[in-house]
Amino acid sequence: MFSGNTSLSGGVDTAFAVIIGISLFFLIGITAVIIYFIIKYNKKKNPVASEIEGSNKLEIIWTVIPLILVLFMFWIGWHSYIPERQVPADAMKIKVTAQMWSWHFEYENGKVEDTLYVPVNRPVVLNMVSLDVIHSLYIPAFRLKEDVVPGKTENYMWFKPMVRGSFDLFCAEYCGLRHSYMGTTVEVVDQATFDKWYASGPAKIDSTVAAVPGAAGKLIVEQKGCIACHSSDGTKIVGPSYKGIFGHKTTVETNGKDREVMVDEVYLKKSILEPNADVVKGFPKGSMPDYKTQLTDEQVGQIIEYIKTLGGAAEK
Amino acid sequence: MSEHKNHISSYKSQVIVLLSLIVLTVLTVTITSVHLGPFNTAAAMLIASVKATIVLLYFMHLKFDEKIYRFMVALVLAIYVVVIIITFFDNLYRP
Amino acid sequence: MEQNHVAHTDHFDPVASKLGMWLFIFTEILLFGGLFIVYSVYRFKHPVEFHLAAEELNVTIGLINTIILLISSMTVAMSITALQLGNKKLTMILLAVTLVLALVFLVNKYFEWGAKIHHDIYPGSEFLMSLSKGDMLFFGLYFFMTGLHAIHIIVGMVLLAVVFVKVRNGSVNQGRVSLLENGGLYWHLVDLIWIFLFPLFYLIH
Amino acid sequence: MTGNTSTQRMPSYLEYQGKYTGIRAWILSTDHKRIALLYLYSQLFFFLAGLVMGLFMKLELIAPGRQIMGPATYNALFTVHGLTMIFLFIIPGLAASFGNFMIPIMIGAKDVAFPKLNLFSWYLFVFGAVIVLLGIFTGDGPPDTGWTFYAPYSLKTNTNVVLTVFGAFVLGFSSILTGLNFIVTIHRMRAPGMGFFRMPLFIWSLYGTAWIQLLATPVVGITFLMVVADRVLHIGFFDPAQGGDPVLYQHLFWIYSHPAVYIMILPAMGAITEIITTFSHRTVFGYKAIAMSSLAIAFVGYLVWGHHMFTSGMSETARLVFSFLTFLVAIPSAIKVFNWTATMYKGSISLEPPFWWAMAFIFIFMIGGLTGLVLGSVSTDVHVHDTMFVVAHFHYIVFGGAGIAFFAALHYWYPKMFGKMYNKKVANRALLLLFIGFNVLYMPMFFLGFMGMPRRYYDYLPQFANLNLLSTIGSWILATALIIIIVNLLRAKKGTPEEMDDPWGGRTLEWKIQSPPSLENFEEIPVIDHEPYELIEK
Ligand code: HEA
Ligand code: HEA
Ligand code: HEC
Ligand code: CUA
Ligand SMILES: [Cu+2]
Repeated sequence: MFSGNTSLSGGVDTAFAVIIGISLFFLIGITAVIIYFIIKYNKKKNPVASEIEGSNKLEIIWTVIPLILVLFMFWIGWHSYIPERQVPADAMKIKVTAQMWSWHFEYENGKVEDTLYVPVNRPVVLNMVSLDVIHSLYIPAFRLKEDVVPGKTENYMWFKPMVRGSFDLFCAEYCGLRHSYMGTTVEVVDQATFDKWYASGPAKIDSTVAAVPGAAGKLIVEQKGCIACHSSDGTKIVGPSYKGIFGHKTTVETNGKDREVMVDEVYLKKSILEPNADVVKGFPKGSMPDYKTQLTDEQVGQIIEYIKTLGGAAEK
Repeated sequence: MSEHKNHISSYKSQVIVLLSLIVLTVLTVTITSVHLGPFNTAAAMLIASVKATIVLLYFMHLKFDEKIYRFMVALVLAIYVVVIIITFFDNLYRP
Repeated sequence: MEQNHVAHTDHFDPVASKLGMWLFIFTEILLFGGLFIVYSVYRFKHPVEFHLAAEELNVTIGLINTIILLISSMTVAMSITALQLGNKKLTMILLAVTLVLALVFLVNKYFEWGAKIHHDIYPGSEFLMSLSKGDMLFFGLYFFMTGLHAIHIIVGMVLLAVVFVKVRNGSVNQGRVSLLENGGLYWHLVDLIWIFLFPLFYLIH
Repeated sequence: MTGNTSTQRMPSYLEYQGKYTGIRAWILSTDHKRIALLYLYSQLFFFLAGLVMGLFMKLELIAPGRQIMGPATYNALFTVHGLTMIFLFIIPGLAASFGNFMIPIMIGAKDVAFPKLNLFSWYLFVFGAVIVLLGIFTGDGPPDTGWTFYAPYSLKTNTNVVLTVFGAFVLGFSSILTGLNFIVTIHRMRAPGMGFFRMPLFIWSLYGTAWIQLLATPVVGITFLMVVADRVLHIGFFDPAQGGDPVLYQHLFWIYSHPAVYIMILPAMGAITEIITTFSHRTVFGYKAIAMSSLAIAFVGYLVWGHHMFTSGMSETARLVFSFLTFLVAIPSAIKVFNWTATMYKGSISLEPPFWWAMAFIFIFMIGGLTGLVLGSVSTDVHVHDTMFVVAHFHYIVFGGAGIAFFAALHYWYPKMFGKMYNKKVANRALLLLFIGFNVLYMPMFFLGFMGMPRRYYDYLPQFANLNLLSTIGSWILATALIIIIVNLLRAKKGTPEEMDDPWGGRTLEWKIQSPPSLENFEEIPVIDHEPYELIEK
């Protein structure tokens, strides 16, 4: 299938082939013997059975031979695995942040993307952290997977892509409602394309766009993964949509009591920084991570600007 | 399994067992209050194990019961120890 | 093995019930075993915090409680001897002493916990949440493990109280000590666990 | 050998009139056979409930996108499906139903060692099940964590984790007490002359199982309690925000749950051994090897749990050790398969339905077990871990292995337990249909997994669509077959005593007494003077 996509995936495929090969041999062999016995020693053909109690010789044979075979399988599996853990010194470092339900890839120059761009033929190491629950970064084409455990900083994986192309990247550890949507792609491009993309620097909003109100906020909302839970078109995903909330009254639960609040700048800021203080009615408490440490005041302001542009008070 | 022969422990032996347990307890407290670094824990656990063995053998009567009980206790403890050791293969060697 | 012809009448096999008790003790050992694994892993990760947090605990109370439990273990063991020798009255006295000692242990524990809670140290307390992770884990484990142990003490007390009643009305007697023996085994188990809890929580200096 | 076949017949345990009548004669009975049936019926009930959930999940997965339910429902479904199947059907499994029924009979006793405790275990089982069900229907809805309850997600989700986990804790105690009862029974209640090495191999496998139940279950019990404590008291054992280590949770969970898979499969293997030996009409090949391999599986099975965690960021050393031990534990299973095959050699095989069930078991079990080897090797597991490949592996080995053995045992012991015989022709054809349906359902999952489709995915990319469609069609075939099988069993007809007492020509003790057995199994405790599968001229 997609053999040889990285410098190591071929070895893994060989391990698959060997183990499955030996397994098929036993499966087919034993099945054949059983069918033969059923036919040959059928009651009609063989009315009287021989009482054979066993044979130590046979027991030893069929203990030792499988033992040797499994040791071989163990070895080949381990042998093709060790290099996956030995990161070359010149590997390009990318910091991966996982959160419910989005991935962020941060490059050394501060560029943050939700798609993983990597140059072909160059080792890359991903250092992974999670902000909430366990996720698992899985690139089937590369035969690689590693969990991203919150509170741990030592989860990593490395690879050296050998072919250009676009490959699927999944979250493989169950992480809640939208686990199956927590996917993106790995784009393996040639060095020149990569360099050009890389040089475009940390995603900034150029001045023409910046003039549009809310553009900066929209970018943050996409990069920080808010869009995993909040839509801008009125559909309810996990959290309420941003569309048309600004300037309207909404019911929230504060310390177990319902109350009406006006969605204004103060309220929005509080909702983002301390989401569990006022919980919008009809939504579960504790779903939304708190962003106190992740967003600057300026950024929060930009997000609020963006939410304002999605209608609300202005329309009515 | 043969019916077990009734061994009756004497009161005196039980007092002796208690006294030795108390002595060991006081010993741990004194040993751990001097500074021995990592040996503190080792010593504490060693003494605790000795105490546990005494309780098992005398109070819990293992010494006088059939062998099978001793065998089972040893087996269970052995499995438990192996499980701990294997768990530490992870924690000990994390980068 | 003798087997009577009417099944389901209480065919009484003291060896079977003793074996059963031992097997139950194994499960208890592994129940606490799981906690000891958690303890050792976290202590391995946070040696310094555990060390400092342990200073908060009062060695004297711990020591007194250890000795109380050891003595109660002996009184139970003696009560078995007494019953085997046919001394019903002494058996009952020794059992009563055991129960009283167990109660003293619990009272001590109550004051010890009370003092901690008074100092705002209890699971989920704001003060505890402001401490280091090692501290939170240490006290979490402390409350959980000693709490579970205390529950075992209570269960053991109930068991011994039942035995006490049965000794008094004679259904547990010189010819039939099995229930007392098994109650004793359980009580020793409770002691056994404390033998490890004590140095692990109070004596890390 | 003193049986009572030819002497006068006693009222069977089904007809026996005790102190109580009606339903109370069942739920208050301490007769191991009635308790066995109580387990059997409750397990079958949960099995059917779980199956229906499986069917709905497959319906949802028939094509990408939303079909019949939203992601929240799907997540709850696979969690509850897994929980029901694992804790309510397959862990009590063959041990609680057939083990309860057969242990006393096969070792020549009148009951288990502690009949009251036995009944109590069943009550605990029902109580635990009720708590789990309460967790589904009350509060904030069914848990959506997967049956593994991985922290910290299980600490964060708003769903009803506490009740469910507590229910599982209670179920664990039921399992422990059953194991305890069996060990004591096997040690103390064997008929005179029946040494350990004269016990039927089903008993050996249950003995191994009982030790696992006893020693592994408490670990998960305490782990579940810690999860409850984390959620209710915020202790933070497994919450990284408070210093807890989610990977430690996984260690503790699998310290139990790997041995648990052997709780499921060992009794199954024991039953299969009995069936193959009976229908080959000869003595078993390699008695000691099979008996000892049960114990080997039980004890080595303790030490391999980490193979579920190869990608969790465990240390490399741990991955090495666990992978190595995992391969070792495959050997005793291999020994069993070889000995089963050898038992058919020069036998005189009668091709009755239970025998075909046993053959289906061997084939499917081999596929499940051999794919376990792919999972045991580190580099390959890293690719297929948490994909449909794992789902296929464990359905092959849990449903295909333990589940099929459950039905094999049901077909084998049915005449003994009820004194009735089902329609053999229908049974054979339904089995064939089941076999086809099973493979159409689960085989595609191996390929899906290899192509990279993760498990617990509500929605998937278009490239996985065809195989998923095929798999869904398989689930319908399987469902049809199962319905036929169950109806066929329900329509079984009463046979004459001569036919029912020993319809297969079995050699173990249960075939020497009347069908259905009398209340006390044996009017007179037999004295055993021969090897377990020795041919005795009548
Ligand atoms: C009845 C239950 C059962 C049984 C018996 C087994 C048996 C085995 N299992 Fe399985 N397993 C599960 C139930 C079971 N498993 C479940 C439920 C899961 C998923 C849990 C979850 O995540 O939800 C799982 C997951 C699982 C994983 C983790 C996968 C992952 O998440 O990445 C692994 C990895 O090593 C594994 C391995 C094995 C092995 C090596 C065996 C061995 O014991 C198999 C031995 C059998 C054979 C080898 C076949 C017979 C022998 C021959 C035909 C002779 C030839 C043999 C040789 C040459 C060796 N299993
Ligand atoms: C004994 C164990 C067992 C059994 C028998 C089954 C049976 C089935 N399972 Fe199960 N499954 C598990 C144990 C089991 N499963 C476990 C442990 C998990 C993991 C959960 C987790 O991830 O946490 C799992 C997960 C799992 C998934 C993966 C979910 C995911 O990762 O996205 C899927 C997906 O298709 C699935 C499907 C099925 C199907 C189609 C069946 C089929 O066999 C069902 C076929 C249906 C029938 C045959 C219906 C018969 C109908 C009748 C008889 C009608 C009569 C009814 C009445 C009279 C009431 N299961
Ligand atoms: C994991 C899901 C999730 C993510 C990611 C998430 N939220 Fe939320 N959000 C919720 C939920 C659920 C609610 C409603 C319950 C509540 O108020 O806590 C909510 C509520 C809100 C509200 C209040 C809405 C109203 O109608 O009153 C705002 C504003 C908000 N989120 C902004 C953000 C921003 C900005 C981000 C990203 C930086 C973000 N959210 C990321 C789930 C999420
Ligand atoms: Cu993130 Cu699944
Ligand atoms: Cu496993």
